[in-house]
Amino acid sequence: MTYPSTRLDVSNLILERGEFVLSPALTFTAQGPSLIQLGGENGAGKTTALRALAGLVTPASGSIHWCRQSIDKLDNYATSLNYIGHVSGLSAELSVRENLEFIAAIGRQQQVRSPAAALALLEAQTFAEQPVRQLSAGQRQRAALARLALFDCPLWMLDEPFTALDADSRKLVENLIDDHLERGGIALIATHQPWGGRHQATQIHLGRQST
Amino acid sequence: MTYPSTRLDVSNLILERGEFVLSPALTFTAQGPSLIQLGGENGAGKTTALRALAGLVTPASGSIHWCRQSIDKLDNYATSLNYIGHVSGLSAELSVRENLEFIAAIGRQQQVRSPAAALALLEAQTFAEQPVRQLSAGQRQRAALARLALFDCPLWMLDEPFTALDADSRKLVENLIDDHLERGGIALIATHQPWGGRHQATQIHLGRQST
Amino acid sequence: MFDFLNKYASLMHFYRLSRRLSQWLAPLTAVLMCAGVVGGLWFAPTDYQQGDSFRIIYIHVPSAWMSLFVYMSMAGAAVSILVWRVKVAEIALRCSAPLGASFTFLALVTGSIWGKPMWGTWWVWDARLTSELILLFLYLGIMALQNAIEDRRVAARAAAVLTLIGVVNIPIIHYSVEWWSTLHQGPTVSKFDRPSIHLHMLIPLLLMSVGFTTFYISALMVRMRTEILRYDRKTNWVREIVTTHHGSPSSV
Amino acid sequence: MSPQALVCAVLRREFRRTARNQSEAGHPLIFFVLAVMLFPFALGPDTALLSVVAPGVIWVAALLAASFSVEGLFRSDFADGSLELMALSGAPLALVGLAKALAHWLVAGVPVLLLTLPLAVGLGLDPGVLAILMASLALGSGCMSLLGTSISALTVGLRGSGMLVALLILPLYIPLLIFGASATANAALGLSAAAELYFLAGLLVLALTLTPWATATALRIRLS
Amino acid sequence: MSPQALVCAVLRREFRRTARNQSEAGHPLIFFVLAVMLFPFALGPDTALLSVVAPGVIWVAALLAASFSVEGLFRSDFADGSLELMALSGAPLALVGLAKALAHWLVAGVPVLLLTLPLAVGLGLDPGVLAILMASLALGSGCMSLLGTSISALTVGLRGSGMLVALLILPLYIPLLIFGASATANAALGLSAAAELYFLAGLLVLALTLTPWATATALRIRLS
Ligand code: HEM
Ligand SMILES: Nc1ncnc2c1ncn2[C@@H]1O[C@H](COP(=O)(O)OP(=O)(O)OP(=O)(O)O)[C@@H](O)[C@H]1O
Ligand SMILES: Nc1ncnc2c1ncn2[C@@H]1O[C@H](COP(=O)(O)OP(=O)(O)OP(=O)(O)O)[C@@H](O)[C@H]1O
Ligand SMILES: [Mg+2]
Ligand SMILES: [Mg+2]
Repeated sequence: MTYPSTRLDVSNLILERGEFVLSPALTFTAQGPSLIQLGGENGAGKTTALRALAGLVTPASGSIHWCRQSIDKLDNYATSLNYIGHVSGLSAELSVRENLEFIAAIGRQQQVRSPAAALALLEAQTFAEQPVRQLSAGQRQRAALARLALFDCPLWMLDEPFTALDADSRKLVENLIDDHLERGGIALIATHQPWGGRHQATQIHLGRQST
Repeated sequence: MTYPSTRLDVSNLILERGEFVLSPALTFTAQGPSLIQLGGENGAGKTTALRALAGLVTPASGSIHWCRQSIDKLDNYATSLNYIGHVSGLSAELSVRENLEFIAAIGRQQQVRSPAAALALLEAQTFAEQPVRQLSAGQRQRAALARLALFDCPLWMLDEPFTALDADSRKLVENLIDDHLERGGIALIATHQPWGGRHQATQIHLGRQST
Repeated sequence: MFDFLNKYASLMHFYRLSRRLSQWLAPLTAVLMCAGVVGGLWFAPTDYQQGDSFRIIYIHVPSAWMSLFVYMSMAGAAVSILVWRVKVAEIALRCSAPLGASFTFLALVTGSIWGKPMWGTWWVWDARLTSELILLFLYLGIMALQNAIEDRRVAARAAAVLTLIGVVNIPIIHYSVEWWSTLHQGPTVSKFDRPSIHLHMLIPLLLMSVGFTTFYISALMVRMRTEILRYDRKTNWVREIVTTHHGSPSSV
Repeated sequence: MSPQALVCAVLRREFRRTARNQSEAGHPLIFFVLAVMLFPFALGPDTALLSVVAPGVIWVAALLAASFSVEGLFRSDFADGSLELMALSGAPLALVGLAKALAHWLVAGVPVLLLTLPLAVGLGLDPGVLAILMASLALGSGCMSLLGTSISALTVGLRGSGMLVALLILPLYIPLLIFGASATANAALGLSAAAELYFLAGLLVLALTLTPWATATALRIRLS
Repeated sequence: MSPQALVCAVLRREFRRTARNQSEAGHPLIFFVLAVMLFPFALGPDTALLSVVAPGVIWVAALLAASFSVEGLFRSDFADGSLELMALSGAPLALVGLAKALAHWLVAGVPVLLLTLPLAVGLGLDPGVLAILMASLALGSGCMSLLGTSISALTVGLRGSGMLVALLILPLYIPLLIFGASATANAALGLSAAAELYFLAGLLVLALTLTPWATATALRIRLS
């Protein structure tokens, strides 16, 4: 399936966290298919920006529109969005499979694959029955990324998705993102590593300024 | 200063964690200057191996010798070693500077720089007064790595040192490692990212096997 | 010196030794206990105050003594674990805790059964009674700590530290009746110079006590043998045993 | 997905986590038992005194145990990002909150009730008083779980949330304590405790209808 | 580096962390105050009864507060890797343990002592009994901090360490409680409490000499 018309408009977004102010204000428009790579030095505000775009942080000012509607007013924004941040969203006591089953059970997003199939896609079957607490850093990251294969969301936001991944898994994730773009999706990724997928990435560089 | 004669001998090291067994057994010798990059897919056992070499995990069998003495019998192994793992060793409530001052105060290793100078070397002055809890992922990693500049230890062990670092900081850390090698030191790094420093890195590939 | 000690305390040697030991101890236990029960139930005279209800003493007192004795032997094992890292002691500590807890539980239960006719209630918050209850919690704590740590050798050392910290409680339990004048019986038997108990009552009691001790040791040996096999499961001698006897370690 | 299915999914997850990490779930129970059992040591073996204070001691221990077992209700969900995920999943948070409270009651409230029996007998409580104590605790513990879930949601992820929960929750629990204690006091005097029990039942119904919304709002505030 | 300097470095760090995160440090204190204050609600306004149970209630509340404030003593150090770092730094861990226990006593023990004064007066305690209560609590809380540090070290990083700490620590604290309670009971009867206080002092000396080694061993075990 493909996504008919997807569009994210961000204008004059200003974010504050304590002393830190994201500046200059963030303005861009993304129309699917499009891949946006957020760059900028450490502490530039990439994580903060992604969280704001996901609706998890309230911006100081500016607006975010999804399909021409402000995300504050949209009820179903959450179901269009797959956000994967620094923390994995996996409960340490449960096995990878149990975690994914819970995510599938509560998610309002459209599910396209069974948890087992999603794990297989990430080549995570070998450790699917291990409790998350026992996983290595890379295994944990792969378990978190399996969410991308589980749901069908037009908008992806990934914060440092390649952390701790070995070369093969990295390729795997790049392919996932490429496929997503081919379906007409939008992907925002914040990473310091060069993008190696088939599609072209638009670079957005965040400057840093402390006041 | 340079390190006169440094030598790490690892022979037939076998590690176990629950069902996981590191195999084949790990055997190598490193004589300063030398840089060893531990490779292997996710879950191959790199982190486990580094922790065992640092003396934090008791191996199931095999021996680790530092300067021809078993590390179990060495009292001062800890003072020759700078191990930086996944967790930062920084207390979230304290500022970066306070953390480094505490580390300098309790460390038995030979201190070569003041905490402030060590932070300056990592270009971490801008956030030195912020509590660690507020730092971005890369800033936190840099604060942890400042320990490398603080002490004078012939043996370095770094687990994914480049995680979340921007290109400049990455170069900085590579230079630190190069300088360390020039002084005759030994560095073991576990990372999936290609090594970009001046010196040649010896690759050790860990295989994975679950019993 | 320690190498020598460790060789003698090697698991394989101990495994063989323990089998011989329990071959002797198991029948001895049976004999002692039978003699004690017969002596206690038939030959001991009826108590002039308590009637026949006192006969529960033959279970109560030995198990109460064992609850303290097992703890003290665990403390001994704990020292050898922390100082010399003796593997056999690690196993002995791990296997003793449930036995000690059972003795304690038995002492509590028989005590309160005895308390009903004696004091008119199952339970009073008397110093000795409550401190015996604390001992039960100590045992449970040691077991819980051992279960919480996955690596058995690490678990054994942690349990050893805890056991030693808890040793302070033993004298408190033992002397509690003297320090606080309480409901519970003062020392009647252990005043060996002039025991305030009839000889026909005393002898079965002593028989039972020795029988409980040998029971503890032989039960410990059985438990330890299974645990030894688990410890050394990757060594050749265990593999040999397991393959020649087709599984079930308890049958060896 | 139907509301029942959602509640079931949350309950199943909570039960699994409890089963995996029994010792964490056991903490409030052990705390409850030990807190009650410390009193005989502290007050001495005076049986009459013990049986007079027993219902009060049990109520206070149950309150304290509830107040600090609710504290962790959302902690790991918040830390590992699951809470963010639930909010982003679009599932109705009020239902999630209700399911969480139910899970808390089943995992922490009911066992406290069961443990009360032997403890109360050990402290020499009269059977008639014991029945009223159990009834008042059963109603009260439901309220405690529901109220506690809201407070826990309000403070999740805040530094020192433990203190905040204790500080915010105990004043809310005090009415429960007053009615519970006066029910058992009436019973001890041979009077009827029906009025107090009706009142506690009323509070429970109120909490059932209102707290899920409070929890949902609190979670939304904490996540933004 | 000299032992004093090491102890000072650890103390300074602990104080700073406490100052930054006051609400976490305040939790056991709030708990202590609330636990004591719940009793008048639970037992009703019978002043005579209250003043009889007051020393026991205060001792129990202090024990419970200590038992769960020590629990977190090493938690964040373990989680953020600081503990590993201290072990790798080559600093003597026994000294670190002693400094941690001292910090705990200063941050959690002393404030409990100070809070005891108004609470005891509020519960109608007699001044003579109050003095003995304070003395016994002062000695007892030192033991609690020292023992608690060892147990906390032994369980740090284990799943469900909260329950383990409670389960392991309370049996060790009960002797303190028994002596403390019997000291105040003697004082209430107008008898001398010297024997019990000497005993508590002896336990404190014992704990001072032995527990730092236990803590160091425990930390080494947990890190391996
Ligand atoms: C739940 C209730 C009871 C508990 C927990 C309990 C506990 C103990 C313990 C721990 C000991 C061993 C003390 C030592 O050797 O230091 C003991 C010994 C003894 N108990 Fe009990 N007891 C209970 C009830 C009773 C009752 C009701 C009686 C009879 C009136 C009784 C009579 C004795 C006697 C005669 C001894 C031997 C004392 C000696 O010579 O050392 N116990 N009990
Ligand atoms: N609570 C806070 N109070 C004050 N400043 C904060 C707070 N949280 C974050 N910051 C600051 O906000 C800035 C942006 O942080 P953010 O995590 O968004 O950076 P980032 O671009 O993701 O960096 P990295 O590449 O290291 O991941 C940092 O400088 C950080 O120090
Ligand atoms: N407590 C445990 N019980 C069982 N298995 C474990 C435990 N801890 C780790 N493992 C397993 O040990 C293996 C090695 O983990 P380790 O963290 O050393 O891998 P790694 O090479 O560092 O991987 P990565 O590249 O992802 O960082 C993994 O397969 C992991 O699942
Ligand atoms: Mg970031
Ligand atoms: Mg790793």
